[in-house]
Amino acid sequence: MTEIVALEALAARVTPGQSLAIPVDGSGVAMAATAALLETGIRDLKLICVPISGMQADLLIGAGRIASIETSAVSLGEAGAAPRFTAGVKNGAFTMRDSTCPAIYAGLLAAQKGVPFMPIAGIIGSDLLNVRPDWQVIDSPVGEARKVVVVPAISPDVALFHTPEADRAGNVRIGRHRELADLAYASKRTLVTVERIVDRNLLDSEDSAAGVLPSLYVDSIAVATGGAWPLALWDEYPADEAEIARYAAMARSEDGFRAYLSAFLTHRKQVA
Amino acid sequence: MTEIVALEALAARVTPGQSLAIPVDGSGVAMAATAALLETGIRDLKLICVPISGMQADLLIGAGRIASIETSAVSLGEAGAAPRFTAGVKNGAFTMRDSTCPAIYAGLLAAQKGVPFMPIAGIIGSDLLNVRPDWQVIDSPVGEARKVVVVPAISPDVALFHTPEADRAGNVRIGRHRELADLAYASKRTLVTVERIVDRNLLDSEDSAAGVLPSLYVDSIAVATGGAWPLALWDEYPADEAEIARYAAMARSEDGFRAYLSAFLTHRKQVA
Amino acid sequence: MSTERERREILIATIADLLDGIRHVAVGASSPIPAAGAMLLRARNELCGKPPVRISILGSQAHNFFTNGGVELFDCAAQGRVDAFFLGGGQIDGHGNINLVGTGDYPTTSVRWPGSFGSAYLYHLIPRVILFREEHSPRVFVPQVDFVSARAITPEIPRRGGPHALLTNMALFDFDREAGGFSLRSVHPPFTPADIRENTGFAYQEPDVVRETPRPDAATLALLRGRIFDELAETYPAFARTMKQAA
Amino acid sequence: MSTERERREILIATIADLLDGIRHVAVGASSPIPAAGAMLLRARNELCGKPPVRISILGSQAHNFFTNGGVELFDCAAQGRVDAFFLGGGQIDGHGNINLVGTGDYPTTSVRWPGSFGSAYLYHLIPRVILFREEHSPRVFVPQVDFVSARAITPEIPRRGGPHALLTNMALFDFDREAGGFSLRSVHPPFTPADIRENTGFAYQEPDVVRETPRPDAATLALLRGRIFDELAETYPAFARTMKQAA
Repeated sequence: MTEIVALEALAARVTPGQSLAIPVDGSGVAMAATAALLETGIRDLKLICVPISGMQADLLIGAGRIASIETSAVSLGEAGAAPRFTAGVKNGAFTMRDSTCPAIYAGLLAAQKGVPFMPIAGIIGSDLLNVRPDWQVIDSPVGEARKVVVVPAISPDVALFHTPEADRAGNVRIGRHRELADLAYASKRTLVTVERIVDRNLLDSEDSAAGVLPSLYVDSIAVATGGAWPLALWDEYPADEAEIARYAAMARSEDGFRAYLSAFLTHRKQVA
Repeated sequence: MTEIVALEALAARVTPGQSLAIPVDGSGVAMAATAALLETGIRDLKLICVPISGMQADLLIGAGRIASIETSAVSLGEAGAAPRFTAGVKNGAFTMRDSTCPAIYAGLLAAQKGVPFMPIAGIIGSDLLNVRPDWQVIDSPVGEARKVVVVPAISPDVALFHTPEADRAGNVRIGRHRELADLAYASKRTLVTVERIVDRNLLDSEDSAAGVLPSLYVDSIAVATGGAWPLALWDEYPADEAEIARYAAMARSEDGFRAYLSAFLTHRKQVA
Repeated sequence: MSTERERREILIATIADLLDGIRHVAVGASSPIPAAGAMLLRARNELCGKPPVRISILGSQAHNFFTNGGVELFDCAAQGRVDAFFLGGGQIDGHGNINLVGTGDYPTTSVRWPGSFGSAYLYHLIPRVILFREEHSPRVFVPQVDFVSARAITPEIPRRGGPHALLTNMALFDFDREAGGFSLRSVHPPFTPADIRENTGFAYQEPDVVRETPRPDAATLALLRGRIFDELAETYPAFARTMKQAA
Repeated sequence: MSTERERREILIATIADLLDGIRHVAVGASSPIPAAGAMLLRARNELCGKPPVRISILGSQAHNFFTNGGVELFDCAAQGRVDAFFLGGGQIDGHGNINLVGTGDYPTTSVRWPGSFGSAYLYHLIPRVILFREEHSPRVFVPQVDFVSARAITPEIPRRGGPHALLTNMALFDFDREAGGFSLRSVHPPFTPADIRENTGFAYQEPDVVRETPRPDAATLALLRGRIFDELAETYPAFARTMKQAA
C-alpha cells in the first residue's frame, strides 16, 4: 500500500544507478523532490524524459548526477536552450539517447502491456534510426503489409512527478494529465509529491474518479507545497518565468550554475 | 463537427456490410439505437464486441443481421447463455472469430496508433492461435528476446454506444469507462446515444474534462432516454434482470425470439 | 438448505486459505463465492494486523480501483500487479488446460459456451490462478479438452502465471507445474476419495491418506455470517440474502 | 516597430491562407505566429459561414481538446484527425529534411539543439506540415542537413504526411513532393528574388516572374488587430501585448 512520508524519505527511495522517468514541464514536475534528491548525493541516474524535459533535467545534468539520458528534447522553452544539457552533450559527459516524443510513449506502453516491444508509425528515414540501434524497421508480421518501426519497452525503475493532491489511501489526482498514469503504469516504483493531502476519497465519485491515478500504482507520497516551482502546475500556479530566465542566464557558465544550484538547494530547505 | 440528430437518423448512419464495434454490457450499450438500427433493415454487419457482448449481439444475430462476429464471448451473464448466438454458431449462420478480451483491445489500440499490428502478452499455447490464422507468434525483433503473439489492427467502420450525457459541442461524458474512448479512437465513425444533452461545456473544468471523450472523435449524437434498457447504465440505472431473463427464456426458440423481437421494437417506438 | 449453505461456506473458507499471502486479487463478474473468499481473507488480515488485501471485482462500482477502462485489469496483470484470479471452464483437463469455447468440431461445435473471455491471456500472467468449478463430473473434468482456450503450461516460453489449485464441490486439488498435473489435497465432507475417482475424468495424484477439507472454525463462521455477507450484499445482494436466510 | 508588426502580420495572414480548407490544426508550444494564423482562419471561416476550424495548442488550457494525456496528439495524427501542423528546424535542406538535433558529428555535435521532439513521427502523418522558420539564412537553409530528425519523403513507404510549404521572414516556398524540392512562390516586401537567392543555401525552383507576398487587406488587418490579438492574449499575453501596442 502507498506510504505517505517526508520529502527527504521519498527522495531516498531513489538509489544510484536507477533509471528515473520524469514528465514534461507543466505536466507536474517534482522540482522540490529533485532538490531533495540532489541532497541525497544521488549519482549515475539513467534519466528518461517523458517525452522531453527542461530545467529539471538540466539541474541533474549540471550537478553531474546522470549517466545517460533518453529524451526527445531538453529545452527551457521560452527561456531558450538548456545550458548544462548543451554543454554536457558536447563534452560527452553522459550517454545521449536521442528519441522522438511518441517513441518514448510507445516504449512505456510496451512496459505497461508487458510486451518486449511496440510498433510505431512514422520515423522511417530519420537518422534517429541510425543512432538508436535498439530500434528496428520490420515488415509487419500480420495485418496490412508495410514497413514499421519497432522500439523496445521502457521500464523505468522509478517514476517521479508532482500533482495538486492525493487522498489518504494514496489515490492521486492527475486530471487530464494521463501521461502521468502512463509513467506510473510502466514504472517499477512511483514516487509522487503533492501540494496537499485531502481527506475525501478521490475514487468515491464517478466524476472525480475519472481523473485519478489509483493508489495501486503509487508507492510513496510526500507533501511539497509549491513543489513544481519554478515550473508551472496546471491551473494551480503559472511558471515563474523570471526565475527560469535567471537560471538560463546563470547556468551558461559552470560557476554560474554552481552558484544557482547552491542557492536553489538553500531556498528549498528554507521553504520546507 | 458533431451532429446532434434524431435516433432514427443516427441509426441510418450505419450501412449494410459495415463493421460495427459495441461495448460490453454495463459500459454503455446503445440498446435503443440497436432497435432503431434493426428497423432500418440493416444486414451483413461485421460485429466487433469490445471485448464481449450479451443481449445486444444476440438480438442482431437472432434477427439475421450479422455476417460475422469477432468477440471474446457472448453471454447474458446471470441470465445464462445467449440463445441465438449459441444456435447461430452451431448452424454456421455467421463467421465466428473467437478472440480473447485483451486481444480485442490490442487490435483497437493498433488502429488508435496507426500501426498495422500490436504485440500482446500471453495466449501462446491457446487453440485460438489455430483458429485465428491472422494472429502470429513471432520472436521479438528488439528488446527482450522472447516469443510474443501479434494481432492485426481492428479499425471498425462504426462505433456505437450509450452514455449519460453529452454537451452541445458534442463532448461526451464517459467517466471511468475509457473503453468507450478506445472504441472511438480506433473507429472511422462514432455514433453515441445519451440520456440527455447538457448546456454546460464538459471540457470547461479540469475535473469534469478528465472523464470526457472530446467531440473530435464523435460524429453523431442522439438522445435516447433509458437508451441502455434493459441493460444497466453505470450509476444511472441498474439492469432490468427480469426483462433479460424473459428474453433468455423466449429466445430459446426461433418463434419465441421473433415474438420477443417484435414486442421489443414496438416497445421502443412507444418510448420514443 | 443448511447443507447447501455449509457447502458454500467450506468453499469460501477454502478460497480464503488459498489466497493467503496475496496483495491483490481480481474477481470476475458473477462470482459471489470467490468474492466472499477474498473478502474473508481481507477481513482476517485486517483483524490480525497482516498486510491489507486489495479486491477488484469486475463490474462492481465499490470494488473498482481502475480508472483506465476495461483494458486496465489486463495491463495490470501484465505488470505483475495482480496476484490471484479465478477461472472456470466448460471442460478442464488433467494438464490444467481449460475450455470455455465448446465441445466437438470447431467452429460448429456441438455444445457452444460463451467464449474464452480473458483466459488465454490471464492464465500466463497471474501467478495464482484458482480453477473454480462447482460441478464435479466426468463431463467437466476430462482427459483432454476439445478446445484449449488457455493452456496451463508452455515450457517453450517463460511465464509467471498458471494454475495454483482446482476447487470443486467435492474436493480440492493442488496443481504441480513441474509435473504438469493435479494432486488431490483434500475431500470435502461427506465425499470420499472413491467419489472423487468416480467423478473425475482425468488422472491425478492421490496421496495414501486423503485429508478431509477442514470445515470453517467458529470464528471464521461468525465473521462470514456477519461482516462478510454484509459486505457481499453490495455486489451480490441475492446471494448474500440466501446465505443470511439460511443461517 | 511598425515594420516589425507588419512583418509579423504578413506571416500570420500567409499562414491563414496556407491553412485554408483544414478542419483541425495543431500548434506547438511557444508558437504565437502560427497560432495567430490558425485563429485568423477560424475567425474568417466563422464570418463566411465556412466549416469550423479546430485549433489545438500544446500546453494551452483553453485550446486543449485532448483528455488522454501527452500521447493523444500523436495518436490523433496517426488516426488522420490532424490536418495541419508546424515544424521548424535548426537546419532545413532543399529536400525538405529538417534537423533539430545539431551540427557536426553526432553525438558530440559542435552545435547542439534541444532535440527532435515529435518531428520524426508527425512529418509522416500530418498531410499539411508547414515549415516555419523566421531566420532566412544560408546557415539555416542548407543543401543537406547534418542530422535528419525527420525526412520529408520516403518513396519506399506510403505516407500521408509531409511538407506543404516553407515560410520565412523573406519568402514563401511551395514543396513539391513529386520533385522532392521547394519552389519559390512569393517574396515578402521589401525583399527581392535576389535576396532570396543570396540567403538560401539550397537549390530551388524559381518562376520567371516572382510574385510579391500579398499584404493583408484592410478587413483582415481589422480582424487581426482586434479579435485575433484578443484571443491570442489568453495563450501568448506578451506577444499579443506587443502587437497591440505597435498598432
